[in-house]
Amino acid sequence: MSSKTHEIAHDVAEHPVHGTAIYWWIGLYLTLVTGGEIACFYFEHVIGPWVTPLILALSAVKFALVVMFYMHLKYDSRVFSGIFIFGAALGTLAITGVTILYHVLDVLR
Amino acid sequence: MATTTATAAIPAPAVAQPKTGLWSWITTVDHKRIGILYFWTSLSFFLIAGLEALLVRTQLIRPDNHFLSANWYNQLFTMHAVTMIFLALMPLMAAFFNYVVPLQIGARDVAFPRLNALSYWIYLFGGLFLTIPIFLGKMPDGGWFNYANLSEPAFSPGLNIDFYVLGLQILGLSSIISSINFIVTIINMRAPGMRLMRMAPFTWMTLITAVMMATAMAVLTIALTELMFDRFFGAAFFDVSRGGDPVLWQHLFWIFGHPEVYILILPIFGIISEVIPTFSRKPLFGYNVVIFSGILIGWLGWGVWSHHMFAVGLGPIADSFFAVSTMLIAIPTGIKIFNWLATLWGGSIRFTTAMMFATAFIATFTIGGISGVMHAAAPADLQQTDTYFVVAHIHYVFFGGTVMGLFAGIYYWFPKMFGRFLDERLGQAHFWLTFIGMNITFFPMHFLGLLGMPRRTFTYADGLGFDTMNLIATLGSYLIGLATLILAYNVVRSARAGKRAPANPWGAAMLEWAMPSPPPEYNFATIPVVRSRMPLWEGSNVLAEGIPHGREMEDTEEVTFAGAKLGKVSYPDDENIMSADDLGIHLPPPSVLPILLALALSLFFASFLGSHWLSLAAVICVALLVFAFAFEPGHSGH
Amino acid sequence: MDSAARAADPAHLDTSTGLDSRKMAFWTFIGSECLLFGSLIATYMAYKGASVTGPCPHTTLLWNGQQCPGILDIPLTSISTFDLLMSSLMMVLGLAAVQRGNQKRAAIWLGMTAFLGAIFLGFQSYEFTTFWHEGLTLQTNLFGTTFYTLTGFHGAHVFVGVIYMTVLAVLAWRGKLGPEKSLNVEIGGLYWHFVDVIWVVIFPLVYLIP
Amino acid sequence: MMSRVEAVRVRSARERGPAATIVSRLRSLAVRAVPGLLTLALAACGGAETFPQTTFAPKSDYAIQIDHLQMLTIYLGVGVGVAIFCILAFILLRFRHRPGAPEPKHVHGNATLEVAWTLIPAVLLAIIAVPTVRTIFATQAPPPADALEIDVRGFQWWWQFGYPQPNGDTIFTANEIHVPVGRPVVLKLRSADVIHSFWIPQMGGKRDVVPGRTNEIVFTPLEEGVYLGQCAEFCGSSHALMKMRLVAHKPADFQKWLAHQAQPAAEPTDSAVMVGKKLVTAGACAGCHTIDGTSASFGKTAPNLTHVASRTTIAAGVLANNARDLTAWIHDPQSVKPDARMPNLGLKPDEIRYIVAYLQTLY
Ligand code: HEA
Ligand code: HEA
Ligand code: HEC
Ligand code: CUA
Ligand SMILES: [Cu+2]
Repeated sequence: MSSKTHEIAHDVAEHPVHGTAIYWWIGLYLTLVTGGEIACFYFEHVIGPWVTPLILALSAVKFALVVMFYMHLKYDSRVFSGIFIFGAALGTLAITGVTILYHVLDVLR
Repeated sequence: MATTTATAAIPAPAVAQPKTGLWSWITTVDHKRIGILYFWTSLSFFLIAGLEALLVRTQLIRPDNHFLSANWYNQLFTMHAVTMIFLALMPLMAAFFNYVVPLQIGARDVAFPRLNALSYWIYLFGGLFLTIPIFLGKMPDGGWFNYANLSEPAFSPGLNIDFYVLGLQILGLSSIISSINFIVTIINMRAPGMRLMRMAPFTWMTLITAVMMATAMAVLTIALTELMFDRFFGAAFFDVSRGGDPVLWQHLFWIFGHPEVYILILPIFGIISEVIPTFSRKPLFGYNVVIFSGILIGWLGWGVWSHHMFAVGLGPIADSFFAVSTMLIAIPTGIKIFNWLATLWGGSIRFTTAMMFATAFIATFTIGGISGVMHAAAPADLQQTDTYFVVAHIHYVFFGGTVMGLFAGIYYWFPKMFGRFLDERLGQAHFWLTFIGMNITFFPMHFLGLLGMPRRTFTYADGLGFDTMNLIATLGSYLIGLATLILAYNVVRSARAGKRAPANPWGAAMLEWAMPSPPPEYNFATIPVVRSRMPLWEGSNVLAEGIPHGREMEDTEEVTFAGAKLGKVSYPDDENIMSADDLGIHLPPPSVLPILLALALSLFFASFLGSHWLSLAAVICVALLVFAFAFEPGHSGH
Repeated sequence: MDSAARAADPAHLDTSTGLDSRKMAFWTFIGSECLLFGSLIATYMAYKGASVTGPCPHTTLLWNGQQCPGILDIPLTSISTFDLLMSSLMMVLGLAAVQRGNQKRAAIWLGMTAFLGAIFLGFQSYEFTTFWHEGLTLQTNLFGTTFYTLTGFHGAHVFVGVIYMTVLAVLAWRGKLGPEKSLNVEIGGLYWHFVDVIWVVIFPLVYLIP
Repeated sequence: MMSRVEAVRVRSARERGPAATIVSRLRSLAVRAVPGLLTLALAACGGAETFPQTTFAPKSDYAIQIDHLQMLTIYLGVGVGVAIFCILAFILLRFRHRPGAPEPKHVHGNATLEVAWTLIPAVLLAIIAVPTVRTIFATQAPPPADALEIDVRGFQWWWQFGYPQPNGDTIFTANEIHVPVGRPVVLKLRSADVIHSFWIPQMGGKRDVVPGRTNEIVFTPLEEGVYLGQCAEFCGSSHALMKMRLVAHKPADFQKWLAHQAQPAAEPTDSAVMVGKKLVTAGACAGCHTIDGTSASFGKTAPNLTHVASRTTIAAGVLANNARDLTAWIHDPQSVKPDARMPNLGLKPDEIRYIVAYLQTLY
């Protein structure tokens, strides 16, 4: 098979190069961040109006950790990242669009 | 070096493929045969949808007419639109995706042949499911966008809307599966050297369309699911008494619906970008720009949905945002129009029927686009929305755009698909009747709208000044009907008895014309190496040497263009064509699972009209068939 | 995957990107699913606080000034969230084991994944039945409608995943998931992690944000 | 003023044979075919006499603002369209294949041209976009304090108009909205069932009437007259038959009209009419209809009949307000208006005669 056929091929390793330890670490981070989210919820009165963005930021971190490490996007082809980010971006667009229309510009409801 | 032996030669499976007969069509996984199935099925639905339109027009031929009752009228205009969009035009495009795209990228088949068959069968069953209510007199009657809360059980208790909801769920499934298949095919199955920026424009537009389809259809699925839950399980999504907001349906529907209308035009942009260069003997002007403007349209199409909702009262900020974002889309679209004009400029234009449709498309689509921009001026749209001005816009973009473009595609690719030309004399008659008929039908609708005729009205009173223009429109629609009958006759006759077509009858540039018409089941005997964006026009020796057709040399004649050898004429019934087995090419074996799985999936949705036990049985069938699918010998994928 | 197996498989035949077609198809499917859940979440967000009667997710005031008791059980759901995250960990470990050819171990990890998934479903059924008894049904109010639909859709995905993982675990146990088949597990993993990631979005939006 | 109203009065289709109408219309079509579209275009700009629902004869400040914008888009659109057609026609004639002609040069593109045809449309669009945004904000501005507020409620398939009074009462009428000239009017749009859309073209753009929301239209009628409109959002079987009309009065006339509408229903003097009154107020009618000043005072789901005889049409502009049409309506509402929400009560012809006699006194 000539390498010419691999036009946008990245030399992708079939297996991640590292061992499984990193997965355990990620698992730990996920647990900690989840703990952080829940703490935010319970200390809402302390944190004030910043809870919502804070919780959203924490969950974005979790999202990124799972997608990058458990779903291997960090190591895998950029084509996959592109496809996923496209879908995720449109999904986010739909959510934010509707949320803005209903909760920011809700002139008549 | 012109060829590679990239294909690993695998011994053919022991079971020989059945080549003819009903069973071979039912179990086929060949993209070309599936394309042909799509072709005939969607044309049939086109006739049905057109007939529904003619009934609608007949009712409107004069004021206070009693040809149709309100109930029938409302069902017919709804089914006209639903059938046209989901059962006729989208699948007709799928016919070309299926037939042409793998050939254009130099592939042996799509990435997942069985999923491809599955998509077709789901489409067919979904279409048949939506045909049942015609005989019950219970067709969907809420308009094609089926606004809540009129569609709630409280206001539409009958089966009509159930058929809409379930039917579109089935069809959406088909679209999602096939779009995923085409995305992967185009990204992953290209011949060596077929870089992204060497792909034929039609392939490019198919890719963008497929991406929009895979995403937009998911939104429709959810909108329908919510309505389904309201209708079947008493959920409160759109129930005003429990705080539900019917406007949410509008948002969800149009988040899908606007990308949907671009799904219906982008492949046409691809077709036009093939036909115009071919018949003006010039490469597409500004290839890169045409491709990127297509991508831009695909993106911007996601941020304009509320232009269908200017009258809802979303407030001035939202209205302004959506008005301006909508207007922006005119820029990339205009770029395409201008690049086509520049392609024609200085060309040597040959008026085949395909070319006539393509050039007429430029004119009629521009009219539709401009009325679109008029809509985008939100305050002006408050006068225009929900009037015949919108109906005029719809039909100038859908008929003057999509249908004219598809007609161009039919005349262009028919020789490739069936090995025979469509009759050009009938073609010319078809063209002129269609072109004149559509303008007579739809142009007066602009005036009707601005003079105050609302759409979706089963009748109108005398004295409002609508009579003459409606009469004209109706007479025009009969002309289109006549034209369509000519087309129907032409395709049916020519498929069997048309003039034989050589490999590259039009002297076109793209890879699909490098094979005999129709191509053998394995497409390319050896996968070609692509060196150019226009493989048959540039470096023509690549073709002469590089793409053997699986036949003896002496049976071919050369096609020349501008003194250069382009390809070889070949004849479909040629005894010397070698089969895939002879060539040692492995093709996936036929499979009966796609049709069974499609049946089970359709049954699942249909079972909502029956009992929960039926649903359960359907789910179990689906699960078992999915297992069988995953483990079927000779196939991969899931 | 060894080259013989690769060659026998038309979907793998020298793809133009060198990437596996099935994996690409699966990522595309996930892209599509993003919009599926995106629309459901958008609906939930649009209707947040729009119920005309209780019960409500969090204790709030209704439009008519009445106190509406909060119904969500944060500690319970925190545990099930943790459970689902850990199932993702089991999943990657399972994949790693398959890739190393350690099928028995892979079977255990995959079985654990399915098991933790089942636990999550258990929590969810418990939650649903409790809410049911407290008077929240699909029909009660907008919160009930959107909550059950969104979390139910997610739960259905988990259910499919549990079956998927069980099948993989059984295959591995029977020694039918050698390293050459690791792609099957990888795709199963993508599915599982995606379902997990959706929960990562749902959990704060539905449960934590007031 | 009334002549147009008469012209629009619904003529029953049975009066003329279908074939005859079509032939005569074909003949008139042939006569008009010569000037063709030009005539149509002129007619389009032409008066509300021929086209009572035209958008080209704006008669309120709101409609005029829209008209300016709409005309701008029309001029610009026609200009762009004609330009494209001319270029296309030129190309198709000039560059058609001629036998023996050399093969065309292979040109692949031109960056300057690409930039040009990106910028020119962008400029043209900006010319539309700026007034668009300006008009959006101007036409959706909050109503002035002295605006006359009218409650509009859409029902399947008729309109209810309510005039809130300083004393807290509301005066109801149906399908005919009366306004004074020169004073801003704010319509509060609500729906009783599904989505409708309020549209009187000469008074301005339409606005959806969405259940669960209250929408607004603000406009100042500028000229006396009767203006026709109809529901513009598909709302079920009889969407086509959900019409209305707006009557713009001199302010003094409007006050007179309003004062009259505030009166309770006229008391019958005639004995036949008395029978009719009893049938209506003691019968099923009262379950839905209200007639102020009688015992029928609780119906909320049907047009208020207190002054039904003062209206030009009944059943949302579908029938004339005369004995024959009233009889036809009460006899069988669904045959007039498919799925009409008023039941066919199976009344005897005599009873209907009495009822109609009574209704005709409710001036
Ligand atoms: C193939 C389908 C298709 C396409 C391509 C389009 C293209 C466009 N549409 Fe259309 N649209 C529909 C199908 C389509 N539409 C349908 C079906 C509906 C009605 C749905 C329903 O209610 O049932 C609808 C409704 C619709 C509305 C809502 C109307 C209403 O209900 O009130 C609006 C409003 O903005 C709109 C705008 C546009 C615009 C701006 C474009 C633009 O993309 C057009 C761009 C093209 C051009 C402008 C022409 C070429 C450009 C040039 C030559 C450059 C120079 C031009 C200028 C500077 C103006 N469309
Ligand atoms: C998608 C593309 C598409 C196409 C191609 C068409 C084609 C046509 N449409 Fe359609 N139309 C829509 C999409 C389309 N339409 C949509 C989306 C709506 C909005 C619906 C809504 O409001 O919800 C609409 C609405 C619509 C209306 C408005 C209805 C209303 O608002 O009340 C009208 C009225 O004239 C109309 C007419 C026509 C006509 C005359 C044709 C003609 O081009 C048809 C040509 C005729 C034929 C192709 C028939 C040929 C067949 C025979 C002569 C008989 C042979 C028969 C058999 C053997 C079975 N259409
Ligand atoms: C179930 C409710 C109901 C009952 C009972 C009912 N009506 Fe009606 N009526 C309606 C509705 C709803 C309309 C509006 C119909 C429309 O225009 O679509 C209407 C319209 C009318 C109109 C036309 C009003 C206008 O201004 O357009 C008249 C007159 C009328 N009804 C008379 C009667 C009489 C007389 C009776 C009793 C014999 C009666 N109705 C019983 C519901 C009812
Ligand atoms: Cu009310 Cu249409
Ligand atoms: Cu749109």
